[in-house]
Amino acid sequence: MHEWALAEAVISTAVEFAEKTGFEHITEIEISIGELQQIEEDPFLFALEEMLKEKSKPVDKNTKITLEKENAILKCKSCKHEWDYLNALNELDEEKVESIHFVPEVSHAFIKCPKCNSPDFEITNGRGVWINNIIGK
Amino acid sequence: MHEWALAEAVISTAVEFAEKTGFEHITEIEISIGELQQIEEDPFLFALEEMLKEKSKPVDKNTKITLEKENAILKCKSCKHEWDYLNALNELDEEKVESIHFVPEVSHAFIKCPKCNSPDFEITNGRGVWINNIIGK
Amino acid sequence: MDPRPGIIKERLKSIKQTIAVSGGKGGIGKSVTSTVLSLVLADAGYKTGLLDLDFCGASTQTILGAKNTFPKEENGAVPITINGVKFMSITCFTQETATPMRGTDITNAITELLAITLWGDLDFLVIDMPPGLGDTLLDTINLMKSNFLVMTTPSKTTVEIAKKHIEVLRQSNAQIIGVLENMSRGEPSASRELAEKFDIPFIGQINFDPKLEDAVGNAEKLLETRFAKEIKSRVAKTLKSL
Amino acid sequence: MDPRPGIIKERLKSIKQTIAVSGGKGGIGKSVTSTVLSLVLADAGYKTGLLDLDFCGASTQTILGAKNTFPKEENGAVPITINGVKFMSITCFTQETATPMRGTDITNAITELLAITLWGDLDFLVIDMPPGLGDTLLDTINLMKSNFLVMTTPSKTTVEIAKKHIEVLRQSNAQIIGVLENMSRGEPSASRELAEKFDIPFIGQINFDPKLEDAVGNAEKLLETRFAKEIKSRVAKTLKSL
Ligand SMILES: Nc1ncnc2c1ncn2[C@@H]1O[C@H](COP(=O)(O)OP(=O)(O)O)[C@@H](O)[C@H]1O
Ligand SMILES: Nc1ncnc2c1ncn2[C@@H]1O[C@H](COP(=O)(O)OP(=O)(O)O)[C@@H](O)[C@H]1O
Ligand SMILES: [Mg+2]
Ligand SMILES: [Mg+2]
Ligand SMILES: [Mg+2]
Ligand SMILES: [Mg+2]
Ligand code: NI
Ligand code: NI
Ligand SMILES: [Zn+2]
Ligand SMILES: [Zn+2]
Repeated sequence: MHEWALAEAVISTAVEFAEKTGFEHITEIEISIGELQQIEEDPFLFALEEMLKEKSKPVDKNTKITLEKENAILKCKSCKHEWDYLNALNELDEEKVESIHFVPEVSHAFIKCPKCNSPDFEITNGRGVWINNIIGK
Repeated sequence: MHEWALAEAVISTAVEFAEKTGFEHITEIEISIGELQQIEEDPFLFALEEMLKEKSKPVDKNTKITLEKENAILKCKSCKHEWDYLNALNELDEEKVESIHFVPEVSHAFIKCPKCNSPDFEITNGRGVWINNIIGK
Repeated sequence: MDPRPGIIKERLKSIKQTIAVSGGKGGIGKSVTSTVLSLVLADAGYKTGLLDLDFCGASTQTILGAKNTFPKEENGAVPITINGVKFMSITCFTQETATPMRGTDITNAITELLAITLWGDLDFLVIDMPPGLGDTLLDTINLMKSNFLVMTTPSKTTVEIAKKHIEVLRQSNAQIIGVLENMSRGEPSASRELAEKFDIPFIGQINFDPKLEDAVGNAEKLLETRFAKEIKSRVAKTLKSL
Repeated sequence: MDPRPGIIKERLKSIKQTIAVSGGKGGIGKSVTSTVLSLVLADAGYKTGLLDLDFCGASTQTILGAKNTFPKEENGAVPITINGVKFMSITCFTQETATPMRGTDITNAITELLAITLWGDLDFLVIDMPPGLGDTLLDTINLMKSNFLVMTTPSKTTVEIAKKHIEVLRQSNAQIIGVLENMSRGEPSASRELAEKFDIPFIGQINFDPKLEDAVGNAEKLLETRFAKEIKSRVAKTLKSL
């Protein structure tokens, strides 16, 4: 579960954000989870909530976490074809999915454009963990 | 005047665009000229009009060209400072401006962040020649 | 819409053959090979160009001893001719000033150079490639129809990196001329095995030439080295027979 | 908003000293030096890590002869220890599969690795840098407080590229440990002049070791080479005295 490390990153970014903006309390953190990284939602949410319990303002147990999933879209830079990661995912063995889980860019080792076979694609959507919004007052 | 070469690129891209979209006639090409490249407007426009005179559909002498200038904005990737190229331009000697005129990215050799001195900046606006719009029917 | 890619095919259409000297690893002799190969081809009467795409480690200007390389501005950028070779490099514009560039800058600069450079008729355009499997390699594959000369040395790390290089070229459907081993020690060659494994021609071995470093910076002297003679007999011959 | 940069300082805070082995040119011995330096430091009892940031030309895994390097997943990515050295590389995830990456991918992958890797307490983190003045160098400068060990060789092109490398480090306000010349031939050194010109310590010269290649792939054998002894006496000593 390296989800814990990413949860720490979210919390510490929210705290930094509060310092910069002068927010006293962060009421909500909206997180999007890109499909490519295959984050396990439950452990991730659990980690976030455990951390928040231990903290006091600007983030604390009253800070609400919302998770939103984002589909992963890949786009070939050679032939411009766009495709859905789900199709690729079904053909990858577990080890490769696990590697992409740690560092999504290693997908360039394991995934090729289904149309022209090039490894030169862009991850246009759904790479990994991203903070969409931090709400506070 | 290497402006001629860039004008050729614009015309050939417009012709390709007409082929792809099925337009019979391109009525207008809207071009934006980024300040960083210091394109000479008159020779560039002259080149475009000379070429159009010689051509027949989808582009011809009735294809209207509009040029719009875009200010160049640079943003430091190290300290996040944003600044206007005009300030840097005044401090560059002619040879350097001429080099940037050919390949705008060589600005990384000659321009530093005015706040932190880093050469690691992004050209966020006004790099060079860009086609904003091609109108046809 | 970016107007530049639309003219690149036109700019390259009078070039009979493009040879990208690559291999993945740094320090294996890509730059001396591409430079000397272009000198050898020009010396044999072929219309030859040399394009240095190693923007962050450009060295062909140093190897040629080239000065005053700023191109002429004449309906485009017309390369200066040095010892019979039409020469284009980022250093034509930056001279000896450091030019850090991120990947997106590299893509932009390559696109710009290919769109404005007027090579004219060429028998051969030799490209000096940087190390790595990054923007320059991928853009060269996407923007140009190059034939790749894959360089190696006898070292283990070089051969492993060359293997990955060939894999990416294959996946991208790029043409490979063959594998050329440099700094050979006359031993059984892992590079030959590599070539055979991928069913690619093994072009041969170039020996370490202790006098090469001394000739660096002087095109006439370079042409006199044993290194140049080996490039001529092994590589230039293969190219002409293609 | 990207959550990852916000945790990187925390992840690196128990590392006493970070040494980025760089120089700009490829093939000058950055990877053997960084690998052997980390082995020498670990052998001397220091808590040491080795981070390979040459994503497109990774070779420290080959030099170490490292197998099964996939990190443990435990509240983060916990590096595997090889011959006393905590090891992290893109090849921990890709093994021997080619991994082409553009600059934006490199930035993302470095940010991710720095955000999730749990190094724990370290006396030294040694970084193997790729050639070039691109994304990896700029990101390393922006994301980490590294001390740069600038490597050179006696060759003209290497020294010119090292000069540009130092210029970028200086502009970026990065710490420079000194200049280290590799594959020396006992001649008067252009690298020493370079160091003096920039008022940087000249750390010394490492000789060409004909037995080094034979030890590549075997950590114990590497520690026995003359190369390792020179790294120990010239470089490791300098680091400890900093
Ligand atoms: N066959 C050879 N004999 C002697 N020196 C060589 C030979 N090939 C390359 N070199 C030297 O090795 C170094 C690296 O060569 P270079 O062409 O710069 O490699 P790359 O472009 O692959 O980084 C240079 O100093 C060069 O002069
Ligand atoms: N001092 C030395 N003696 C002998 N061989 C060396 C020495 N330094 C480097 N090498 C060899 O030179 C080649 C390039 O070294 P490497 O560490 O891969 O360079 P880089 O990481 O800078 O590209 C390798 O085959 C390596 O074993
Ligand atoms: Mg999907
Ligand atoms: Mg302005
Ligand atoms: Mg080179
Ligand atoms: Mg290396
Ligand atoms: Ni995990
Ligand atoms: Ni011009
Ligand atoms: Zn494709
Ligand atoms: Zn700045």
